[in-house]
Amino acid sequence: MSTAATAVDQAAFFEWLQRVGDNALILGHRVSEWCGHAPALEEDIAISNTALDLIGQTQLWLGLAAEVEGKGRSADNLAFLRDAGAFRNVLLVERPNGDFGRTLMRQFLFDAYHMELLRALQGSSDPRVAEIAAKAAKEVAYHLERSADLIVRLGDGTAESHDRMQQALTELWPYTGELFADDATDQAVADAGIAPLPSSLKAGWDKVLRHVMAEATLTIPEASWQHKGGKTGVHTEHLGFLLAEMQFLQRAYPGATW
Amino acid sequence: MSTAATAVDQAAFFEWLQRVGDNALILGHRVSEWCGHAPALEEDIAISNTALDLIGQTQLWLGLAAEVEGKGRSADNLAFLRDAGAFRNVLLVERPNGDFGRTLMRQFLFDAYHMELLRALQGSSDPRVAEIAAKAAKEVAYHLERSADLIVRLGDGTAESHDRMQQALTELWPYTGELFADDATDQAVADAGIAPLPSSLKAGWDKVLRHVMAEATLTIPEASWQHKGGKTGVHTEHLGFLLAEMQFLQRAYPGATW
Amino acid sequence: MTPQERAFQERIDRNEKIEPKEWMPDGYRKTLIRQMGQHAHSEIVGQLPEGNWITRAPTLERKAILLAKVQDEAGHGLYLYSAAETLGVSRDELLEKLHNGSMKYSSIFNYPTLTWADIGAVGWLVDGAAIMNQVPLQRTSYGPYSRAMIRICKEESFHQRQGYDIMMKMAAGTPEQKAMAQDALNRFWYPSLMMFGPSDKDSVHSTQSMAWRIKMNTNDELRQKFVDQTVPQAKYLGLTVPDDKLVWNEEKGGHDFSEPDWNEFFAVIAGNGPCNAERLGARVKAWEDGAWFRDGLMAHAEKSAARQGALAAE
Amino acid sequence: MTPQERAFQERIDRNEKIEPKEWMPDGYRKTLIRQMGQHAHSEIVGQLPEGNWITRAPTLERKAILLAKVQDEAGHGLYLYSAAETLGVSRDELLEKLHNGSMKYSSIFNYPTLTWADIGAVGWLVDGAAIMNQVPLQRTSYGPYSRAMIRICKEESFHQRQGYDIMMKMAAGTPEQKAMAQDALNRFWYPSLMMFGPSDKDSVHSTQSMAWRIKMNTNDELRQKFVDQTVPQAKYLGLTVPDDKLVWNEEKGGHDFSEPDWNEFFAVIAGNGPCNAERLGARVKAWEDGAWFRDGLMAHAEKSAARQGALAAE
Repeated sequence: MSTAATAVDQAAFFEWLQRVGDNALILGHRVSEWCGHAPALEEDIAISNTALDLIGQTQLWLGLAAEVEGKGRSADNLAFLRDAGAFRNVLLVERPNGDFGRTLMRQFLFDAYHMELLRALQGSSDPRVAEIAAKAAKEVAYHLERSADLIVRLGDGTAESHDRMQQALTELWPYTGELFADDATDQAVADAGIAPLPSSLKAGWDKVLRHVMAEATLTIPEASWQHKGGKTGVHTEHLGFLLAEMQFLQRAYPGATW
Repeated sequence: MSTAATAVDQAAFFEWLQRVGDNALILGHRVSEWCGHAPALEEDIAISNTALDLIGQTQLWLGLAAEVEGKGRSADNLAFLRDAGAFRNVLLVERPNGDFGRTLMRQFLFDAYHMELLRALQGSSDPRVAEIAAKAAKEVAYHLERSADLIVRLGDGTAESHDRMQQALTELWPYTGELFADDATDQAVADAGIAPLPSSLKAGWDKVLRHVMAEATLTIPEASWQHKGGKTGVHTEHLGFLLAEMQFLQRAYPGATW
Repeated sequence: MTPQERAFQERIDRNEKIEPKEWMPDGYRKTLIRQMGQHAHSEIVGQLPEGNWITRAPTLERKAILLAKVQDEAGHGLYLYSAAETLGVSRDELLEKLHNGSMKYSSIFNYPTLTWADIGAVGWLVDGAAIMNQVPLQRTSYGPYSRAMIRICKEESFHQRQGYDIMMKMAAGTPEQKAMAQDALNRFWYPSLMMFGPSDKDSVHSTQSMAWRIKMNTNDELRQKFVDQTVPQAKYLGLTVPDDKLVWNEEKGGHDFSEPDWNEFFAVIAGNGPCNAERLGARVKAWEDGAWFRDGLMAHAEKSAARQGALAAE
Repeated sequence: MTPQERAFQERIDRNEKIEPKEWMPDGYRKTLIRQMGQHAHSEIVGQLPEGNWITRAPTLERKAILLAKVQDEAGHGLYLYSAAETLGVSRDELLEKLHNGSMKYSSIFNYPTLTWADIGAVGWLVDGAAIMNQVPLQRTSYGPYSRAMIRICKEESFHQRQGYDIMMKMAAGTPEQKAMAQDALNRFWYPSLMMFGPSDKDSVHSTQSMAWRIKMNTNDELRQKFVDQTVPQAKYLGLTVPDDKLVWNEEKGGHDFSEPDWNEFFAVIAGNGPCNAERLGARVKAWEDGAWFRDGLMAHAEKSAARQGALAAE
């Protein structure tokens, strides 16, 4: 392998690690907004736990991203000092929370994808990736179990809870396609055996989705048009506001230690 | 007048100018959040106009504040690079918008105070203050006319609009006391003939208030306990979020020209 | 054509203005209502992408300029709804149609504003394209529409200069600012070209509208004019128009350029754009949240009128 | 005292634990329900001031630590509501009383968290004062309460160390950070002293509660202990306790210090604190917004049970 080829791979690898890390960071942030405001104490604890796991995973993924980049940045630098256009998360995870049902639906749609991804990543050619994935997979298995269970119970609950969950699914549906869209970066890391192609995770996700939605008596939308852009830094208008809040202290007090 | 005494006066004057300027800035910002979302097109235009006037007044007051401070800072530096604890606005103006009625009630309570203040400031011993006040007074006379008119129409409208306006008045009431509380800074600028003591504006405000609320069929609360802190930099938890959003670009791209 | 229709067309051909109470063909009235209504809706939906940055404007002056601009757009909406009302349709009826999706607004507003440079690009490109459409409409045949366009055009050209001014500051700023400016141009270039609509070859309505002087130029003419005006402005900024095929064609005295992706255009019109759901959702929410307010004012007006009546009867 | 009451008191005096199904005086039960309920409410209302900074925590690690801490508080609420339920009052009944204002929570949570240093101060001072109150309660007479306190104390001391760690970083940081740390101490010092309540001399309930071992120390004892523990910690941070009268009294082996403003204390309890309306409002909103969610889960559970029943009946 020539040096130039390696350099390209490292750039793609860095790009890909930001995608994985930013998904965890932004979803963790969104979920953390509920802390203290959930509809029941048990839910408050559970959702904070999800946020906590995701922030922990962020530290690992963005830590590795910074290491791969090799420019002396840290996970915190990446989290707190990049502007929106440099973020690589999918649009799904930056959607505003909405009601608790919307939050759970977003969580389920992501968890089911996340589980497929982490399962595959445990066989990564990069042992650092495999190791993080193994740790994260244990956590995410629990996230998925919990979000799937709640989707079923709320979908097959009252008429109101059913309608809210159906509306959540319908509204979030056009943000799921981006999870499974391949591009050159995905191809590069797939070729290197680091990660699966996103498209290869779709069948497994579909299966979980169909099973859960059937039990939840919810209808999977047929709309085929899908949003995209997050993976290449073209986000929704929501991300800028999220970052303004999240990054305030690091921006206002540059160089301080906390 | 000794040099030391002048120095003290300038510090108090700077402090006082920030109070006046920050009230305009923060209320202008809050009101600007409505732009594009008001309940009728005419209201959208009118409320944007209020925001615009207040931001214009901010430029003048904070510009003079920066000049008086004499440390080479600009109005923009003061607006975009101070953290919450350095802001000197009263708590009333940083209250979240709530519904449009709440926003109008906050506006009326402030406008009525603002008008009294600006009327007095036109006789300031400092000609720069008198000049800004003369310009601002024309704008604020219109703000007050408009907010008072809407308070009356909504108070004496439907049962729902009446209840919403009454609730707005009840909830905002404990934030009005701070407008008329004197402290050493107020005393210093009053002694220098720069500005009236806040307490001296209360009678005029009361009169306008009683007249408008009577016409609006709204009941002025009897609760006597009042919040305070904004004038000395002890704010509510809301201001930090407002500033994180407002200051993002200046914080994220220090030194850039826009 | 009936004699009445012929007389109407002849008035138009003589550049006479048609006024509200005068006879006009149903099609003329309907086409105008649709066009003016969509234009009015575009003004108020158009407040949203720029309004998105009002609370984050980087200086007090920029904040004031942006506020004034978005406020102007609301004002343009007001002129246009009023002008449309002269044709016998109320503002509330038009808004109802916006809210239920049966009337459209300009698709450009379904694109997000992601950086401060986008505020510059919207002013420069989007207002630039809008003006290109609107300037000829100052001479349109329907009097109230023509007069509204005259007022609007005055303000819009001011807006465009402000947008370009932001772009100048960004393009001459730090490397990050310049990158934002380029990125904004990249994202807004083709959507701006789409603002003129598909080639008129594909449109049946255009011929009739042009005969009625409701439409003054073909879409392609205006698009060409826009490209020819904008390319040197981009060059002056030191920015690159995102089109490999862009080249000066000496022979035709204009630029050759790539067509925008018309599939995307039709998709966005059909509801599948980045911000369709949010833009319409924001308008509907503002309207629904404001119902109690409008009802309150109405109730007060009725009470006042009743009191006046009682007084007069005494 | 009846013989039954005397026997009960003797058990307590022998340090026996009282368990849920055992006989207890009505007053004992009522006092415990009030105290444990208030304590539980304080945990969940106490999530709010710290939760206020979760989305603005300055590093990923600080964010994780703060999340874990606020989550622990929800957990403490859960332990305490469960412990209270053993006395025959449901969590929903207790929450209803919180929401309608007939039960209180610790007034300290009516103060705002205005800077990141406040998160440090809350951990250091507020959790510090809480622990001072709670450690003796591990030995309280009611079994479930005692066991809940043992679990809680373990976690709380960890929280206090984390709070102090934030203060250390801030106090040793930039001048702005140090100023924030000092400002946080200034604002939280007296409210923390108030957490022990007014002097027991003024309280009629205290004597009985102490006899029942529901209250283990006087308020003044605990306050003194807190001051004596905290003053050297402040010194170590290089921060100044905002009390001119604070001085070591060799004779009593403790600090002399100024009383907090008890008028403020009673005002805040009566609803007139900086954040009372918002704290309670946030809890009520969370509860009301979540009604459909709880109803949905309930309906599902009933359906499932019905299906199980139908299956069993086949």
